[in-house]
Amino acid sequence: MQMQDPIVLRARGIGKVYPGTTALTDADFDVYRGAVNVLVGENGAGKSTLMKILAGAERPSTGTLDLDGTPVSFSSVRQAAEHGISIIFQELNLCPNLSIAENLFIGHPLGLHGLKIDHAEQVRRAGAVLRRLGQSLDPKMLVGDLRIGQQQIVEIAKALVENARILIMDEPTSALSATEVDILFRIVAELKESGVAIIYISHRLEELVRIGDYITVLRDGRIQARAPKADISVPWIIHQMVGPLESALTPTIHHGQSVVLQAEGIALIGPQGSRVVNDVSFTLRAGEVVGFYGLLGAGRSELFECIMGVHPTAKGKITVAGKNLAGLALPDRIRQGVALVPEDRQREGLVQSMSVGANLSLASLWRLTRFSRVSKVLEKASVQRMIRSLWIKVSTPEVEVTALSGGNQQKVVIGKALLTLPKLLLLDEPSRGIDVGAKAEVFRSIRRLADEGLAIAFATSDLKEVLALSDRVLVMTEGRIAGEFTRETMTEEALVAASTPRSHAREAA
Amino acid sequence: MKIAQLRGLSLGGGTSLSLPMLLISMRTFIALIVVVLFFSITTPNFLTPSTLIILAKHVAINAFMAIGMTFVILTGGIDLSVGSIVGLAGMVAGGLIDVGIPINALGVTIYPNVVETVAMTLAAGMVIGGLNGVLVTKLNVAPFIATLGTLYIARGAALLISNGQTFANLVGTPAYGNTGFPFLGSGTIFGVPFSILALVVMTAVAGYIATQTSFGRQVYAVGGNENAARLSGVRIARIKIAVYVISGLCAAFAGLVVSSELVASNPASGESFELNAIAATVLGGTSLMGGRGTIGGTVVGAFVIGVLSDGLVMMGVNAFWQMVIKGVVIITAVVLDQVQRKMQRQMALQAQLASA
Amino acid sequence: MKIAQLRGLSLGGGTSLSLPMLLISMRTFIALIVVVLFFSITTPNFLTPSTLIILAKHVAINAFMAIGMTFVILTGGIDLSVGSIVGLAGMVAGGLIDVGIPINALGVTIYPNVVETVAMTLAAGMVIGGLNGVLVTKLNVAPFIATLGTLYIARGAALLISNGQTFANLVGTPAYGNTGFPFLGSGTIFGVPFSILALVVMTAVAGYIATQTSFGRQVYAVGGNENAARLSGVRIARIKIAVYVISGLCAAFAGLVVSSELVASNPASGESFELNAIAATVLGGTSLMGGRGTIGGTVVGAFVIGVLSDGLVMMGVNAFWQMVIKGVVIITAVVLDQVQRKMQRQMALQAQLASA
Amino acid sequence: NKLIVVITPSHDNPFFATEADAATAKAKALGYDVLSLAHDDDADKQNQEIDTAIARKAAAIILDNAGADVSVAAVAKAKAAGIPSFLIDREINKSGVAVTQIVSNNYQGATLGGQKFAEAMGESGEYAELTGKPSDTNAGVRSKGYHDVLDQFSGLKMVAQQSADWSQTEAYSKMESILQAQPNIKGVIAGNDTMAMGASAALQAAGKKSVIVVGFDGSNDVRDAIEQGKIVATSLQPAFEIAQMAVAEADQFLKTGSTGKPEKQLINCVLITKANADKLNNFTLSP
Ligand SMILES: Nc1ncnc2c1ncn2[C@@H]1O[C@H](COP(=O)(O)OP(=O)(O)OP(=O)(O)O)[C@@H](O)[C@H]1O
Ligand SMILES: Nc1ncnc2c1ncn2[C@@H]1O[C@H](COP(=O)(O)OP(=O)(O)OP(=O)(O)O)[C@@H](O)[C@H]1O
Ligand SMILES: [Mg+2]
Ligand SMILES: [Mg+2]
Repeated sequence: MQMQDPIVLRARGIGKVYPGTTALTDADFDVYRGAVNVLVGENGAGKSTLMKILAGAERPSTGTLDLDGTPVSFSSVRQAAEHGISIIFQELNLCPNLSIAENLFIGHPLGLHGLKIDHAEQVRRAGAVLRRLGQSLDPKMLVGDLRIGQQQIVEIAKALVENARILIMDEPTSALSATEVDILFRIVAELKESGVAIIYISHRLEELVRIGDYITVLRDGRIQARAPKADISVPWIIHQMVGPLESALTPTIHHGQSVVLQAEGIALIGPQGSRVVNDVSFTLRAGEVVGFYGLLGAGRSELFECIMGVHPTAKGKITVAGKNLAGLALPDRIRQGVALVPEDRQREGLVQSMSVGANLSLASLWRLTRFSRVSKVLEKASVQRMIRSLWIKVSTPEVEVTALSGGNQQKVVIGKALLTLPKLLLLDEPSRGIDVGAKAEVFRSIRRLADEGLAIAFATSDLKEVLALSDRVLVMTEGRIAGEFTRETMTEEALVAASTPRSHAREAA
Repeated sequence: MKIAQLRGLSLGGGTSLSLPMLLISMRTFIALIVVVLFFSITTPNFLTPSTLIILAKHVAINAFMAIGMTFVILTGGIDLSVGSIVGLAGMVAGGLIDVGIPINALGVTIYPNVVETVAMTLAAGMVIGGLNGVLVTKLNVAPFIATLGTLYIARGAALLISNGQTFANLVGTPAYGNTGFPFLGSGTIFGVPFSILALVVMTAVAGYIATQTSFGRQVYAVGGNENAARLSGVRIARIKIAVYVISGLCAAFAGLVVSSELVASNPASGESFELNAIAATVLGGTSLMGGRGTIGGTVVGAFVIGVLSDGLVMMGVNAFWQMVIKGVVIITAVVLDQVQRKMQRQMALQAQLASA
Repeated sequence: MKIAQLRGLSLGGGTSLSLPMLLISMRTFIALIVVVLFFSITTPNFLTPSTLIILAKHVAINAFMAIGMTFVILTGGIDLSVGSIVGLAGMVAGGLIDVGIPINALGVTIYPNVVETVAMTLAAGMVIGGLNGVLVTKLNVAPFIATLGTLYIARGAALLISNGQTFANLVGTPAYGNTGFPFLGSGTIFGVPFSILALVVMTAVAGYIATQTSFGRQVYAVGGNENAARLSGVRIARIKIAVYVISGLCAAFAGLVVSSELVASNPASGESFELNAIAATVLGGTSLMGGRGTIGGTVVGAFVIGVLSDGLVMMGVNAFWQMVIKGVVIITAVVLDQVQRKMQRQMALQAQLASA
Repeated sequence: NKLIVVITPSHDNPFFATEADAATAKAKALGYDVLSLAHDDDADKQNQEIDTAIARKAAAIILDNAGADVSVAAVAKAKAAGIPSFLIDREINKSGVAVTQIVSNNYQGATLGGQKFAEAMGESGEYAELTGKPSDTNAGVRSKGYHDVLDQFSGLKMVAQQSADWSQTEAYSKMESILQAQPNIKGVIAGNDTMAMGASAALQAAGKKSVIVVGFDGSNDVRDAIEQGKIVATSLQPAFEIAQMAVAEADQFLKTGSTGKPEKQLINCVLITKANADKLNNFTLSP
């Protein structure tokens, strides 16, 4: 028997231009059989673009693909799938109106030549793969009723049922809890054993060194470095990605400044009737950065939304800078100095058809308007200032916001919130899909804003992040505040213990 | 039996049996029953078998179009051309029967028999539908605009076929072997009018396609999230072209039945039928955003509209008021749908809260 | 001068000056010039000042509605009721002039003067628009359905006002102080017909609102991503109600001009005008998905439709062919737009690739 | 060559198509260029077409108008632009604006149809009426003509009256519904021939072949139905003759400055029954 080529897929000289941006230039990429091929790089480095090309979702402007020694070119995801390549996209791609089972099999339904779908078999197999992912979800549930983290799991399940030879995972863990990540890594290991080539992208560098076999670093659309995992370390990766890094953040601790937010007894009934937010009370002081840690579905997003005024049915008393927000709608709360950076930037953060500048100024038009006319002068000045202070990578503010990379889009959403000149800034997973460099910038901005007297609350599922940045941590579980920790008391173990849900029965007892 | 069938068909929405969905489609059904009861009391002879048969025949024509329309709307599209296709189909069929296909080179005229005529007419409808589909998918024209264009084109074509004239007396000529066309509109099988049977069969087939076939589920997927469907390997263009072809086919069938009933075909027939078809679809619970709706619901919606307009005519209500009432009912039905959905959700929440 | 103005106004898209946007709106403009040239050559007397003035007057009526429609479509909605509002507005104005407001209790009749009549009529249009807006926002009815309902309601109301009769001879009575209504349709200011001036003013005002005001910006935001707009503090309901009110106002204004031109008002007037208004808006580059489009583009689109239909009428093209041609042009214009956009993008990419 | 503009309602109704064809043929025979337009009963569109006639500097306009009141201003505008209008088929509610108004006497035609209907009904029994588009003047005039005759017979009882908008399809389905509410009707009187055809088709389908149907216009389709015994009578409006008369008078007017005829010329309708149906073709009754 002939020796098998360890490289299953070769990409050579791949280039991709989008209007105004060159996403990839002359990139060579090798995918090894039965290994985890890690791709890493800053926001906008071109990782997703390269993956979309491998998976047939985009066509390269230049370059060739070579699968098992034969040249291939894909004009659709379907074609790539027929060659055994499947992909978990960075942005979720599910049909909310269909059940989990139907989503898993929509491209290739089970049954007699499509004339009669075998619903029962689809449900059975979907259940099996969900269990394999450690989820007890009913496969008949509508995907639209799932939380974003659960949807990400469905997305993973969808790729798994295809039994691909090459499986691309573009930031599959951005919305997953630590336990779920562990399960995923176990599955990755199993797939690797069975000879599947895995391409893995993540901004969580610990993850990469934990499971990666070969590391490729992309920088500005070019391949910056390649190495087997054995030869490298996290600092090496960071160095290759962004060059030398400044020293990490050291939070200054603030005490005893004026109270900005006073929340008492906030409660919200979710669409499924459960108490998503359950009698939450806390205060935030000016200059303070408070982390909200918790597992998926702990209710942090909803808590922030209640403060912002998204849910008119929410109960409880909210006071911001001495002013009771009762009865104030969302736009009024913005004027009272509350700002929210939502979790899902595509769905809630950006107006895709508008420019970067128009997106940035959208929430502060009331400040920039003179005699009901938007003042071009004021607007331009504000927008430019924000682009500079957040280091948003964009040639001019007139560029459509969709032309930016994920991380830069996220910065636009943050910038939009900051332009409203908030007293209280609520950041829901602000680092979701942001690279190390950008993350550091965002965190530095957060600290600086806090020093300027803002009260900042941020939700995250990342332990390192919450420990690094918070003056104080509130842990949420099942809609309640399950623990409060100061810099002295916050440790990884304590936070994890507090965030573990207690069973319903014990709670009632 | 019919209720059971409608329930069975209305379970499409992507899930199997789910209580709220069931209640929602039952609610349109309840509205229908209320309207029927109202006319039964106020209008003499309303609740007689013969009236109900006539009613069902009237509903059938709108329902044919609405069923095709449902597929289109499920993908998130819209088909404004169905009314014009009704007119065009009538003219194609009428022309084939009255004038035949003259072969000038040979100096002869071919008269297709009725089955061939029907097939050719349906094919014409499918061609217009295919044109819509290609415009929407390959040339990337918004469905509203693409089908607005074909609305004009098909209507113009219908008028040009006969230069605006009516084809009258479509009974065919025994010598040419093309008799029998009036059967579609006024024939009966075991005492049941053909068009009602056709409605039952079409509802069943369309319901099966929507819920049981992979094509049907992909229609829902395209409407639910087109991008996701594409990236899951659904061939979007193929699905979309197919739904417009189905819609064209259904509209052509409606056109055949209309011409056959009148035993004549007029190029202006079917004007503004598209609005009724869309109204029936939406009353039946199909979302114009795509992805949600059922064939059973659409048929119930068509019945609501049909009962209303026939009942008002039988009551002798003035045409102007009929128009106002129709507008009010369309809106009210949809508003009620929204309000009750909300109430239902809130009641469920209350119950859960009380038990907690 | 007009070109410059249109360019200036077409920069809406939420951004300031961007080259591709400019080219796209210029392209519709170029299409317009081609059509004008074609008719200038083929049709006697086409390119004379008097013909062009008449043309502009015809275009104005559609453009009034299309401008209002643009705001609605920019938010991702649609307004099917504008044609009926045209009819209703005419009947309101006609009734006020011919019949007045009878106060039965006092046995007297109040005859508002023309300015008051115009104001009341515009208010009536805004009320229907407001109803649309409330249905869409507060009661959560899909715009297509809400405005389909008001299409029937407003038309029924127009017919009921006079029981289907026409209000004739709307010149008013000097003794009642309500003369002067014909000015809107046939008056001139410095030799320019009033309706053309009104078009220029309305285009400028609407363009200003769309591009320069915070309201306009919010309209684009709502259409681009309603969720994101809401979280950014945009009051969605308020914006949406406002756009339907604007649309109702514009349609009522169109209705006034139509009645004034005819010096009579017929309850059937304006039937299917909504399709022309939508066609003009889309030809002008506004996306039916919302968030993209310009007022200048819409006016150019209205001119394309107007030049086409007037030109074909002047050439004496058969009415049936006119219909086909209209359909083909609507589709072709949008297809060309798509194709050229694609080509442009590809050319730009090629250039980029070459330079890299 | 001088240009004559012929404007009629939509040619999808054979009546108006005949009118337009007759006028066009006559004008061409007299050496004019012809522009034939249709206004689809839309007053605004008619107004724009008259603008077009003005822009094309027409010598004369032959017009079957879109409404007695809504057309006045448009005709006056043509006159102000120096273009004489010759109205056919329907009149307008103002004299002195058009040069001539050669109209078929709708009222007289309706009384003829009404009389024949009463006679066929044996002067007693229940009947239904299908009226035209409610906003159309002629719908009212014809209905009035019918009722001025029928209401004199105490035995005749109208049990249903519905508008079918001049449409065959609507007449069919409305007829079916009316038959359900009123199964005893003995006759249907319709405001035009297309509606009569639709009603007749519904009656045939319901097996009510003995129900009396009367129409209005005198189309070839109804002629055939009369010969087959499905329809009893219709009132012929001599569209062909009227259109050609108008063109001849226009020619006369353009050459001599006067038509030598009064402005209003009423042309009487002729009742078509089985007796004379064979002589009817394209709205012309051969002697
Ligand atoms: N559809 C598009 N149109 C225009 N430009 C695009 C498009 N998609 C990506 N780009 C550009 O291509 C570059 C690479 O983007 P890509 O999404 O591949 O980055 P990434 O490495 O995945 O970043 P992230 O970590 O933020 O997801 C970016 O500069 C981005 O602006
Ligand atoms: N659209 C929805 N439909 C039904 N239930 C929902 C929905 N969104 C959230 N929930 C419920 O609300 C609860 C809190 O979810 P949420 O997403 O706010 O948690 P979180 O702590 O913000 O987690 P994440 O880390 O994902 O942001 C969960 O129990 C979830 O079931
Ligand atoms: Mg990416
Ligand atoms: Mg969350």
